[in-house]
Amino acid sequence: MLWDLPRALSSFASDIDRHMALIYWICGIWFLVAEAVLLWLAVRYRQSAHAAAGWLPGDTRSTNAWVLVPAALVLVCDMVIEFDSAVVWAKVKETTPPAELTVRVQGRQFAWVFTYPGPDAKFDTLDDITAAGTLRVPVGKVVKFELEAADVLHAFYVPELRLKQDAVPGRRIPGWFDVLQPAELTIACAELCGASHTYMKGTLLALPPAEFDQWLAAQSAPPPSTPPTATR
Amino acid sequence: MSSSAAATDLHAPERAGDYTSTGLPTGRVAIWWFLASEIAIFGGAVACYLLYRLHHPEWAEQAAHTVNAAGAFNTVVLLTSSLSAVLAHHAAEQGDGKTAARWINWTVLGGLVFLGVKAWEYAHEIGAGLVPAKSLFWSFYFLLTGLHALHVIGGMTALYVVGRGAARGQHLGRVELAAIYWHFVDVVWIFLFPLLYIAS
Amino acid sequence: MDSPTATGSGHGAGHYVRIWAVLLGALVVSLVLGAITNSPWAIAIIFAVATAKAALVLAHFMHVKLEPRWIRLIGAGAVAVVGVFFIGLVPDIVYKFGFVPGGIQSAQANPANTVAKLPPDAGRGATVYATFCLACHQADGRGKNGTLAADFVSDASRLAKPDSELLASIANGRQANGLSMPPWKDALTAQQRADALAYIRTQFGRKP
Amino acid sequence: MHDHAPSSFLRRYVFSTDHKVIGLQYMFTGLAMALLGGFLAYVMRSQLAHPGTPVAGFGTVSNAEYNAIVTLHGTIMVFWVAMPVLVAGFGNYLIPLLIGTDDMAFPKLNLMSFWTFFLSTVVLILSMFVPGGASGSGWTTYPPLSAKPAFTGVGLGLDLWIVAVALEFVAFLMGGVNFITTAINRRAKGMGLWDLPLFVWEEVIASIIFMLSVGPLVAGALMLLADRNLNTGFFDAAAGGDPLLFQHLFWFFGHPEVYVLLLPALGILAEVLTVCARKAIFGYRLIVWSTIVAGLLSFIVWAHHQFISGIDPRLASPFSLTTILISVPFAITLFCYMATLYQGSIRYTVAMLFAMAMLAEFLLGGVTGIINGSAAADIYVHDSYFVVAHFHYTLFPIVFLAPFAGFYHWYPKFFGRHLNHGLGLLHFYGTIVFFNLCFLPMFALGMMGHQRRIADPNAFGYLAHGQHYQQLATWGAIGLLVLQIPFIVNIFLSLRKGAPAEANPWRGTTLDWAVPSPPPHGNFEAPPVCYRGPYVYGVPGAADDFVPQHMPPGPGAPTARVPDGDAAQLAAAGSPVA
Repeated sequence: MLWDLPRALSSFASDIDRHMALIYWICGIWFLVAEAVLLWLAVRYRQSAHAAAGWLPGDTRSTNAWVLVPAALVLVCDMVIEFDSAVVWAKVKETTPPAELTVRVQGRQFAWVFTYPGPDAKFDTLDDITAAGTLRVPVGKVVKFELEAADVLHAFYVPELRLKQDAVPGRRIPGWFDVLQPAELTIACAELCGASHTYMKGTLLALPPAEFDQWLAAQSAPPPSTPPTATR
Repeated sequence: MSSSAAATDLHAPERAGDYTSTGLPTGRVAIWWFLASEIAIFGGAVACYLLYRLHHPEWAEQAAHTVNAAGAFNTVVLLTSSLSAVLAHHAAEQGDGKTAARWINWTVLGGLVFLGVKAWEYAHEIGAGLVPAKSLFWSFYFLLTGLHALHVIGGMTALYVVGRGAARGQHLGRVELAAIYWHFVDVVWIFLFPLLYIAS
Repeated sequence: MDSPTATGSGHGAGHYVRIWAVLLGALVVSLVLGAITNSPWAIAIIFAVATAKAALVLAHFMHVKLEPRWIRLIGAGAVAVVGVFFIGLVPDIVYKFGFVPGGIQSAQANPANTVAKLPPDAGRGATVYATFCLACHQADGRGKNGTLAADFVSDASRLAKPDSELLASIANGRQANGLSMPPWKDALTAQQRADALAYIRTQFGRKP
Repeated sequence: MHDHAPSSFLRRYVFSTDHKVIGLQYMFTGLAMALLGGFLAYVMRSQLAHPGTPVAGFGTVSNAEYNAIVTLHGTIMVFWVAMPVLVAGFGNYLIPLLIGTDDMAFPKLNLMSFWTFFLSTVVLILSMFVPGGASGSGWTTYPPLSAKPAFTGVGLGLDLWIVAVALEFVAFLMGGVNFITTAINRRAKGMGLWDLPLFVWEEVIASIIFMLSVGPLVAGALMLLADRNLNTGFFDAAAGGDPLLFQHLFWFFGHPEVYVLLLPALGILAEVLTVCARKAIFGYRLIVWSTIVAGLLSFIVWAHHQFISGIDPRLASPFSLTTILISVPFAITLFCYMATLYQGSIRYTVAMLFAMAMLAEFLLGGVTGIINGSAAADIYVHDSYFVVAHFHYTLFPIVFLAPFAGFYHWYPKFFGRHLNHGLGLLHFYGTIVFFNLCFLPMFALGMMGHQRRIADPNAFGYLAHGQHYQQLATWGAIGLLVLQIPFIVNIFLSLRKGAPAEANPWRGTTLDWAVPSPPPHGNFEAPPVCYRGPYVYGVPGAADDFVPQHMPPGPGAPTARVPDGDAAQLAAAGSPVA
């Protein structure tokens, strides 16, 4: 189970993994205890070992306690899990740390298109740089993204970063991630978006900051003859 | 899905197994549950309309194109037919099937007038190009009033069937059930009228 | 065992006519109010009047007052469920987190990209094809032999069409025999579309 | 007695208003659709194990066909197998028997509800054979994908799918009214609300939850049909609509719906566990109240399906809280069921084996629900195979293990014949082994990051090392399907060759065992009178180890009404409980 998890490459990935481990152990123990009790009851009170059954309808304060006490314990464990979940959720989804780079990610039927604000750091201006299919980001830096969908629902999903967020037409959903070491990761779509949903892939290239700045500069200084066009 | 299939009758239980554990005739218990599911359907549609309306204040000027006079007249028609429905139920409750049937016919006539005015309104609006696809307000307008009109037709068939039975003095208990359903259809219109017509 | 019927409340016919008159009066009030003012206060009052009318019909015409309490609970329960639904959706449908009022500008919509300035180039077309077209038409151009997208290789008629027709179906999308090609005019510049077609022509042959 | 029994074959078996015939019609329609749903699962799993290779019995699976198979498998299993078998099949057959009446409150409405359901089945199957293929937008059919034919390439197929589901809702609204009014108003004399068998409580609460939660989605279905055909913009962001509205509408119904399926399964369990363990249910009122509380809570948990689908992030924590809270009432119910086995004398009939297995498997399903319910963990597991594994570990025990337990338990009552015990054991052990083989690997796939509903896992490098899990799961699925054959053979073989069964083969106390097997048209000779609670087993001082509900009180037949005093003192006193 937990050992199947892919590498944790973003700063919040370890938080999510730790939270899942907390649930895994709490629920795992409850599961084993309950199964053991069930098995013991099934074997201990089978007909050949215990001919006459007893009259124990419960519904009295003392007998109800057998059930209400474990239920109270379940409630306590629920609260522990819920508190930890709220903390991690707030960190990942409700707050965005200061980011040097903002990228606009647009999902459309069966491809990802990324737009950098370009030198003027503002979107929807003529100097925007559009990269399709491959998103280049500087390693170790917080990247803020604005997620859009052009036609149907898509989901921006990178397993190693524990990053997943649906893109909804009509909305620009903010979010953030960071990549802790240079890597080439696959961007997948995690929301059914049509016949070729399974082939809707992109690539996330985490480059050392210097290399990234060099690439970005190369994009925004257009060679004299060709207008700014999409390049890989 | 009218309640005309209600098995029990106020006066002569038909079958031996026909008693009620709660003292209420089963038909009336059923009609309230049926209305609960209808409240969920109409409530869901009206809730969606209200949610969108709160997000789109500019719908007010589109709502201005609804014919308030026709809506108001229809409200009067439905209120009056509610009166005739309760009078029918009043008569049936005293065992007078004939009068009940007559009041029911008035109620059904009220329904027909309502549908007539509605048809004229739809023709007028579609003529002026205000079709469901024109804008989201009109999509909701046709969804809500269309769904309500279907229920008016359903209510009228139930009333007609029950009315014929009442004329022969049978199943007088069902008059009350059909009347309750008709009042529900009227109450839905009482809310639809301000929502779609006045609020502009 | 015959229960006191809910209507055995001794109401005379006159009682119902009086209720009916009150209902008409309430209607007139809300009509007048609606006509003279548009302020939110007026709207609130109109809905209060509508609720009062509904309550009157419920109490006097439907005789809900005479029903046992648990019957009233059924209707109230349904209204409560709709209320929970409404309140639960207000944050998302009324305040819409991340809503873009002007609508989403597609990535390539700025005006500089509507005319292909350069001659189509299969080299640039290869990257466009790999990013946008490969997901359906696949690397071998067979579109998983026609089940996912047009099969350029084995279906000769596809590429036999003139460039203008192919460019038009790339731009505006096309639906045929259960397959649907999305429109690309908002997502790809005219230059990219021309390059992609050049790549397809060279890769899968059939110059017209 | 009941009016004249119908004579002609048509009136007796096809258009019968007898609740028993209608119950069996629902069950066998559900069984047939389960075979169709199982075949679709086999095709899906074969495509996943070896993507692209032709599937025996189907041929090469194209992507659009794969999406259609995913959609239909989900839709059929939830709406055309779980609902008919659990809610309508067992409900129609058993409620009138358990409360001691001759038929449902509205037999003609009951007949209309089945034939509306049958029409919806025909429309659904028709939607698979129209040009453009069947719906390919998932059983949740989220717009905008489902709102424009161009997005999925499916035109009429999706419209027919929506009409079929809407018709099915209408059928179960009619059925729901029948169940609730019958349980409220036609109980045997002397049967108070606290004497109702738990199965009736669970079915009635399930019907109430269904009736109140389906309304908004019926409106949603109309809006979606309008979006598709009248190009209105209810869910089209460009026209001012909002795609999230449909998700809310769907899941506001969707989550209560899974409790509408769970409650009848818990009801079947309550009847089977008590009879086979020869013990009164532990904490009858505790179970009833926790079911009611869970029913209320089920209306405020729905957005846990949408934590990362674009809703306001501040909504996630409240819904995560209510979602985790709802595990408490069901924990109480499961603990009560386990406490019922304490001090029991368990007879391991095949029905009891399936009931115990349902408890054991459902525990894992419930426990993994916590990971999905916690917003933070859901960021990673949402729309992954972990979710698929979770809901199969909850839905398979609900939709198959519990009804199998019910079917083996009441088959003697339905047909007057016993099912073959040997074939039953083969079916039981085979189903349990292959069920776990099929779905346990999916937890690992989910943790690995395998996303749902993709036709070709080979397209993703990071999934390559998990492909053996997919193949393992496929062998599990094939084994699971093959091991249903003994069950089907057993059903039809035992109709003729099964050992004849008397009225009360398992020596149960509830009223359904007080009528001959199979029960005649009017069920009871004379309306029965109920003198005690439903589960009177092992009462000290009783003549036998069980006292049927309808047996008049006497020296060997205490009423065993437990006043609020402590049961231990009463038992210790040894005196028959007056």
